[in-house]
Order: sequence, then C-alpha cells, then structure tokens
Amino acid sequence: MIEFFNVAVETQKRILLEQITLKIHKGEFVYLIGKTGAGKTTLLRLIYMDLFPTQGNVIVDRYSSSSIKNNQIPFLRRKVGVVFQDFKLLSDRNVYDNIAFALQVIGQKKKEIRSRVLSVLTQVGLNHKRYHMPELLSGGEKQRVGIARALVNEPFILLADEPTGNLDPDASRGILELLEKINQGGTAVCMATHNYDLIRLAPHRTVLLENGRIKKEISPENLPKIF
Amino acid sequence: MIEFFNVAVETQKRILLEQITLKIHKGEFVYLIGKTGAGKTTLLRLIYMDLFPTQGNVIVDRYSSSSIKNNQIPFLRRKVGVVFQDFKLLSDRNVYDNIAFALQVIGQKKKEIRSRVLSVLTQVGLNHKRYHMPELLSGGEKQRVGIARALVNEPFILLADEPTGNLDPDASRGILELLEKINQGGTAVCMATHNYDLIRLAPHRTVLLENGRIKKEISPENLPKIF
Amino acid sequence: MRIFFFLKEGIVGLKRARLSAIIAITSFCVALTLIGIFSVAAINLKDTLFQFYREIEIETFLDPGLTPNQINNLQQQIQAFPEISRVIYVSREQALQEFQKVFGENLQAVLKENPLPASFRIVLGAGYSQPQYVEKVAARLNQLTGIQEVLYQKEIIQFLQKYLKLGISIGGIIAIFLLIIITVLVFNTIRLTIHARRNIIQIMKLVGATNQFIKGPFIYEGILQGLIGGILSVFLLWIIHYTVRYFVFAELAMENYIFGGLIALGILLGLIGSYLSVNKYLD
Amino acid sequence: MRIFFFLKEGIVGLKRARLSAIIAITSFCVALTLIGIFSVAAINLKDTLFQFYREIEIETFLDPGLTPNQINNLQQQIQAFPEISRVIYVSREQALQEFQKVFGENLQAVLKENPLPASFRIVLGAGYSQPQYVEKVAARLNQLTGIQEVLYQKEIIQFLQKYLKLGISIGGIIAIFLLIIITVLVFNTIRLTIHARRNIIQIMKLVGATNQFIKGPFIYEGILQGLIGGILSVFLLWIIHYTVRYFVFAELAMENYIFGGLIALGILLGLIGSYLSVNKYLD
Ligand SMILES: Nc1ncnc2c1ncn2[C@@H]1O[C@H](COP(=O)(O)OP(=O)(O)OP(=O)(O)O)[C@@H](O)[C@H]1O
Ligand SMILES: Nc1ncnc2c1ncn2[C@@H]1O[C@H](COP(=O)(O)OP(=O)(O)OP(=O)(O)O)[C@@H](O)[C@H]1O
Ligand SMILES: [Mg+2]
Ligand SMILES: [Mg+2]
Repeated sequence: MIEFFNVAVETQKRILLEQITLKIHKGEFVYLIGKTGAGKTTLLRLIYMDLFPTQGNVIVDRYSSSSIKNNQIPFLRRKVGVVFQDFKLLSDRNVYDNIAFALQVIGQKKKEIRSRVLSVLTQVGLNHKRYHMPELLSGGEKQRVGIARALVNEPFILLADEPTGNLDPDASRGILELLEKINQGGTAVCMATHNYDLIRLAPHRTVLLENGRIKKEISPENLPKIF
Repeated sequence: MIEFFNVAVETQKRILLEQITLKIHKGEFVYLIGKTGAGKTTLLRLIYMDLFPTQGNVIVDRYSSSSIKNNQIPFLRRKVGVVFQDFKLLSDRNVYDNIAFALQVIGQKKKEIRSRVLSVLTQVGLNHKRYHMPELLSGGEKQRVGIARALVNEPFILLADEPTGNLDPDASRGILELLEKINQGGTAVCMATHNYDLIRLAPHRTVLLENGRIKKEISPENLPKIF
Repeated sequence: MRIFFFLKEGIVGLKRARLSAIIAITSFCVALTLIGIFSVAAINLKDTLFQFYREIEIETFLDPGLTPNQINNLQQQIQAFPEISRVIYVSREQALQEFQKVFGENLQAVLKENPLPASFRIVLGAGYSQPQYVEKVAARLNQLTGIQEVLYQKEIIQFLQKYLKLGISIGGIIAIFLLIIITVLVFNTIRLTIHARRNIIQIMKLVGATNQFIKGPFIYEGILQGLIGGILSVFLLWIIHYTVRYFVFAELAMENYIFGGLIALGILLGLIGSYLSVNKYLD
Repeated sequence: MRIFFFLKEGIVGLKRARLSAIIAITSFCVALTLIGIFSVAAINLKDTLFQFYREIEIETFLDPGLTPNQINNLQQQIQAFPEISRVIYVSREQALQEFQKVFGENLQAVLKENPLPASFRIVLGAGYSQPQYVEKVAARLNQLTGIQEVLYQKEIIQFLQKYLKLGISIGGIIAIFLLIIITVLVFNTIRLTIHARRNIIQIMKLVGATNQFIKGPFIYEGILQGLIGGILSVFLLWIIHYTVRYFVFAELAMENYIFGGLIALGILLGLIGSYLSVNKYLD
C-alpha cells in the first residue's frame, strides 16, 4: 500500500536518505527507530508528500511521487493522518476547532463533524479541554490534540512522529493502546519513536534507520533479542 | 537560592498550582516529575518569572516575585538558563546566531562570543551544523541548540523542560551526562522529565507533582524503591 | 454550503486575527477616504468651472448703418446657432447709458454724438459654455455681415485654457498615482496580514485542505475588510464633508455615487488583494 | 558599540525578514512619492499664481487738465508707493493709437477730437502682486488728486480671490488628510512587519534581552526602511518629474528641498512608527 523503491533524498549539502526500499502493508504496525537526525521525520514526510525524493519513487495508495499532480496532494493527505513532532496546531482556534478543521476541509456536515470530534476527543481524553486555546495546553495535551486531529479523518494509515516524546509513561502507554486499537480497526500505523519501552510493550515490525539508510529490519519475534 | 513560599497560580477557570513550598539550593540537581498537565512547566515558568504567582512568593537569587520590577526581569533571566519544551529558537537566524544571541544581549565582545559559542556547540555535538537554519534541523538537533543557548550564558541554574523528550536513548544519556557535568561545575539544574530511566541512571532529589500540588519529595536514596 | 462556510470562516478569521483585521480595515478606511476626498475635490472643481463658464457672454457690435429690420434678421440668424441659448439686443442708447455708469462721464455731452455701436449680448447654451465653443462661435459670428466686432472675456478664457490643461494633466497624473499608490499600500497591508498567518496556511495544507479551500476564507476576509473599510470611509467622508460645509465652504457639492463607489472599490481591492496575496503562499 | 550592533542587526533584520522588508520599503516609497507629487503640484500652483500676479497692471486715467509738471509730480508721488515697482506714462496720443489698434476705427477722424485721457500704467513690485495689495493700492491711487479713474483686471482678480480661498482650503484639507492617511498606512505596515515577528520578540525577552535591547534593532530597521524608501521615492519622483516635463508640461518646476524633505520624512516615519509598534509588544 505504501512502497519505497530505492528512494534517495539529497540536498545541496548532503544526503538525507538513500537506498530506501520499504513496503508497508495494509493494516500493518511499523516502528521507525534510529538516532536523532537519522532521517525518520524525512522518511515520514515522503509519505505525505511534503517532500519529494530526488531519486526513486514513493507510492502511497494509488498515488506515485513521480506522477502525482499538485492538486491531488490534498486528497492523498486526507487518507493519511499525521501526528507532527512539533504538534502544528492552529494557534488561532481552540481544540475543538483544530480537530473539526480536518473534517471541514473535506466538506463534512456540521452535525457529523460534531459527533466525530467529540468521539475522538473522548478517545484521547481531552473532552474537558475542548474549548481551550492551544497555547494554554501542556506539551502532552497538545500532543493528544494532534493525535485526535490525525484520527478524526479515519485515515488508512496514521503516521506518528514521536507521539509520546512529551508524554509521561502512563500517558505514553495510553497513546500506544489507542494506536493499537486503531490499528486493530484496520488502520495501518507507522510510528517514529525513541521510546523502546513501548516497543517492548507492544512489539511490532521495526525499521532501524542509520545515517539515512535502513540499517536493519527487525520482525516482532526477533525484537526481544535486540533490546 | 530559589524558594517557593506557599505559592498558588490560579486562572479564572482553574487552579494550576497550589500550596507549593520548595527550596532549591545552590548547585543542587532536582528532577521534576508528574503526569502530563501536572504543572511542571508552570512551576518552571514561575522561576524565570514568565508567570507570577497569584498567591505566595517566589524568590530567585536576590529577586522576589512580589517586588521585582519589570526592568529587572531581563537581568534575572540572564542568570537562569532555560531549555524550552518547544525549543523556542529564533527562526530567522542560524544555529550559531541563535546561541550567540544570548551573549549579544548582555553585551559580550564578538571574540568572546565566538569562542564561547563554539565551545558550547562542541559540548552539545552540533559544531558541524552551526550554519544551519533551525527549520532544517531534526527535533533532537533543535533540542540540543536550545540546551547550548541555555548554557552559553553560564547561568547559576539551568531549567530544562523535558530536554530529552525528542532524543533517542543514547542522545538522552549524552544530554544527562552534559547536565551532570555542568552541575558538577556548580550550576544548579532543575529538570522536568518523563524519562524515569534517566533518573534511575543518575539519581537526584526528585519532586513529584500531581494536580498542581507537590505530592512527594523523594531523596536520592529512596529513589530505587519507587521505580 | 461552501460559500456559507467560507463566509463564516472569513468572519471568524477577522475575530481570530483581530490586530491584523483592525489594521487592514483602518488601512482600507483611510485609503478609501483619501480617494473620496479627491473625488469630492474633483467634482467641486468641475462644478466651479462649469458654473463660471455658464456666465460667459459674447458681445457683438453691430455695423452702425443697419436698419431695425436687418438687426431683427441678424438676431434670428444668431438665435439659430445651436450653441446659443439667448441673444439680447443692446441699442446704442442703452450702451451709452452703461458707458456713463462705468466711466462716470457723459460722452454725448462731450462729443455731441454717441460714438458707441449697438450690440448683441449672447449667452451660450448649457452644454456649450466651454472655451473651445466660445472661440468657435465667436469666429462664426465674426463672419456674419452686419457684425463689426466680436468681444468676449478673452482674458479669463485664455487664462483658464492655459492653466486648465496643466491643471487637468497634473490632476490626472496625481489621480493615477494616487490610485496606484493606495492600491500598493492596501495590497501590502493585506499581504502582511496573511504573511503573519503563513504557518496557518502551511498547516491547512498538511491536513489536506485544497488550495481552493485555503483561499476561500482569506478571500472572504479580504472582501469583508474592504466592505467594512469602505463603509467606515463613507462615514468618515460624510463627516469631513459636513464639517467642511459647516466651517469652510458652505457650497461644497457631493455626489451620492462617490459613497457607492468607495464601498465597491473597497470590496474590489479586498477581493483582488487577498486573492493575489494568498496565492503567493500556495504553489 | 551598541549603536553599531543595532545598526548591524537592523541591516541583518532587513535581510532576514526579506518579504516584510520589501513590503515596508515599497510602502514607504510609494507613500513618500505621493507626498512628493503633492508638494510638486503645490509649488507649481504657487509659482503659477505668482507669475500671473506679477503680470497684473493697474491703469490710472488722469484728469485732462493736468500740466506736464503736475503729471511728473504725480508720477513721482506714485513711484514712491512701496508696493509699486514701475510707473509708465501713456499720453493721450499713445492711448488713441492703442484704441485704434484694438477697435480698428479712427476715433479722431469720427469725433474730430481725442476723447481718451492720458494714463499711468502701474506694475506692482514682486512681493506685492497679490489681490489684497492690488485693491489697497488702487484705493489709495483713487484718492490722489489729478487721478480720474483707476482700472485693473478686476474680473480675474475677483475670480481668483473667490476660488483661491476655496482652493487653498480644499488643498490644505487634502494635504492634512494625505499626511494623516499616509502616516496611518505606513505605521500599519510597520506594525504588521513587527507583528509577523512577535514570537521573535517573545523569545528575545525569554533569553534576557532588555526592552531597550529588543527595540534597538527594530528601530534601526524602521529607520533604514524609511531611508531606503525615501531614497527610492526621490528617484521615482525625479523620473516622474522628468517624464511630465518631457511629455506634458515643460515648465514644471521642482525644488531640491523636496527631495531632502522626503528622505527626512521617511526616516522620521520609520523611527516613530517602529518605536511605537515595537513598544506594543513590550509591556
Ligand atoms: N531541508 C533540509 N535541508 C538540509 N538538511 C535537512 C533538511 N531537513 C532535514 N535535514 C537534516 O536531515 C537530517 C535528518 O533529519 P530528520 O528530521 O529526518 O531526523 P530524525 O530522524 O527525525 O531526527 P529526530 O529523532 O531528532 O527527530 C538531520 O540532520 C537534519 O538536520
Ligand atoms: N495560561 C493558562 N490558562 C489556563 N490553563 C493553563 C494555562 N497554562 C497552562 N494551563 C493548564 O495547566 C495545566 C498544567 O500545564 P503545564 O504545562 O504546567 O503541564 P506540564 O506538567 O508541563 O505537562 P507536560 O508534561 O504535558 O508538559 C495544563 O492542564 C494546562 O492545560
Ligand atoms: Mg524527527
Ligand atoms: Mg510541560
């Protein structure tokens, strides 16, 4: 469903990713690990086509990075939920409107929006703060708003860039459980993380990046041997 | 050196902190832990006087929250290095200039600035990226720029709000070692964190916040029993 | 459906980015007020000139030997000119009386004879009281037999003609520059209000908003800013107009279409400005 | 030391926030150009009026019975008026010749006698050729013995006087509004360029910059923007002036102090605007 064919991303100065060949199947759960600066965020950006490979090809659903037109990108992004490392909340509207926005974009009816936003807010445990502005939230709360926004669209894949970086261990476990539940509902999950505790807790296929290359792919059975 | 006397912070809607009485001594190393939304960031903001208590009094160095004048705040902040949860880098200048800025503010000579910035960049391992703009950095790299900026001023206390949230375990350990080294040089450190692995690795006095109150203070000796 | 959403988002957007909105609206307001002041100045200048021209008379002196019949004929001939509205006959006696009034001397007593000729005082029609017509009519009158001399307020007409061209040129240049400059300034303001929210556009893109969808609220916001700025400028202009009438110049004219024009211009500038500006942040 | 740092930071700031800087500078440039165009229009209008007034003559008809001596006396008396620069004597014969030229008829042949009086043609001094002086001088001349009648271009002077007051009022009002409006627009632009960087001010505060220190670069940036905008407006105005002279009106005047004034005004607006704007983001 998502395929990388020998992908490389280069800037004038250096190579950010190279020789990336990777397949994420429907409904799969994949961890992306690697040192800081290894290229995890860069790889995720290729999937939601915020960045294009300088070499190779990325295929997401029925779109290919080499042939997608500019006006098709929004429609791709509606099928890919993204949780950003730096939250990227709209600072000019409250929590409810931030999440509702992802539905307004696709022209949902107001009533439908309301019920879906409230349901997803309950999922992430922020129902009581739905009228807060983002700046009044703690780091962990912002993170959960971001997750709620990514989920509300019912994407076929959820990309989560260190969704637990700002959360305490309990909350992290809560988020992981949430992601697993979503995954069990058929949504694929690709999560970049530094939190190996979580991987130990819920082992899945894990891709290890190093210096812009895929160093290793570890299947869930082999994981305990690694950590 | 830093003292909280029965401090409370209230907004119209709710109480963010209450009954906080706390003392941080010269050269001490204190962890601040607690669930997401417990009030860790709020407590740190009281120290660098980005926020004022609605009740009680915070004393930092020779400044008191109840009597400090607006034009004294900058001088207080020069003695308090802060690493922010959301980095707060100046997006309009590169890594070097971001760090140099904290020294330009206090009127340092250009030569002095250069040597100190380069030394602190080496400390955090970002010397090779000193001419990058912040937006080109990975989350972990931004975090390290923030730490470097907080350190460059040689503050008497370093406040770090989840400095390892975006770092991989190796890098986190590196940062912790850095903070400990700084601490051994006489600088106090107050670090809000969710990463109990680090506390286990380097046990220090730990303050546990819950719902805006200090639930427990744990001395280093008792720590192993908790985790 | 969508229109309503955009409109609502546009209104909400004004509230969300209050500072930007206030600044943009004041910019619109003052810019349009300036254009309004200019328009009022222009119509008043035009009115004044036309009023003056309406008062222009041509005087034709008649040959001394004409019989009353010939004079009558001539008057009818002149009356038939399309440009001329009225022809008044001034006999030699009337001319003498007027001369005496002006110069205070009894010419006839000195000279024994009235040296002054009879004349027609000719008033041009409303549409024709302009220098070019005056000169043309004067030239044609001169060719008629029985007419000795054609006199008109040559000095003032020449004065006006000489400086009118200059005035219209300078006025036109200023008006063009005024419009360009106001447009640039208002567009800059809109551009900056959108620039201050560039990260919001970025995020909208990331959650899958189409370019159309992103533009919508910004454009409606721009239109609303223009509309509100236009309405405020109408109030302001009305107050200025009223004040000037009251304290300085009671005859100051005003046309209602200026008010409508300002609001329309505000909406147009808001539409185009926000459309162009938001496009810069979409590929 | 600090001044240099601020200046450097100001320049660097222009580069860092390139879009904002470009927009602010174009705003300054067009706004100042507009003021420049107005100033040029104003000085040209003034020049034109003065030039016209310089051409005003007063004609005084003399009593027929004066001896050459008395005439000479009178001429010296008039010459002594401080407002009067030249007095030209026109004898009865000269007047008759001129009459014949204008009216084409030999008056003397008809009348046997020359009915026209001798006169003085009086030209006012450079500083006094304005309607109020003309009327005053005329009144005083009228009281002199030996003078029968005083004539001057009453019509044009009255015309000018009537509309001059209106023109100056409207011009003044427009000028004041223009300045206010331009100031508002330019300040709005500066405010928005700083608004777009409010988070940077926030961060500066957090790392311990004093308010003074934060202001410095923004103010220097504002001054630089004003300076650059002013210089560009001088170029623009020069080009416009040159073009208008070439194609429309060759006599268009220009004063160098306008150029200096525009640059100074740009710097002043940049200074005040950025000072006020940045202050809003500091408590
Ligand atoms: N547009 C760019 N131009 C140049 N270098 C870039 C650009 N974007 C990212 N980089 C660099 O590429 C490397 C990989 O960045 P990336 O954000 O993918 O790392 P990451 O694995 O997500 O790290 P982290 O765990 O810290 O988030 C980093 O060293 C970063 O500085
Ligand atoms: N200005 C404010 N007005 C209202 N509520 C606020 C304000 N600032 C913070 N809060 C709320 O206060 C609580 C404590 O926030 P704080 O940022 O201190 O939490 P934290 O312990 O740092 O959490 P995290 O670990 O997620 O960063 C949160 O629930 C937050 O929503
Ligand atoms: Mg990353
Ligand atoms: Mg926090």
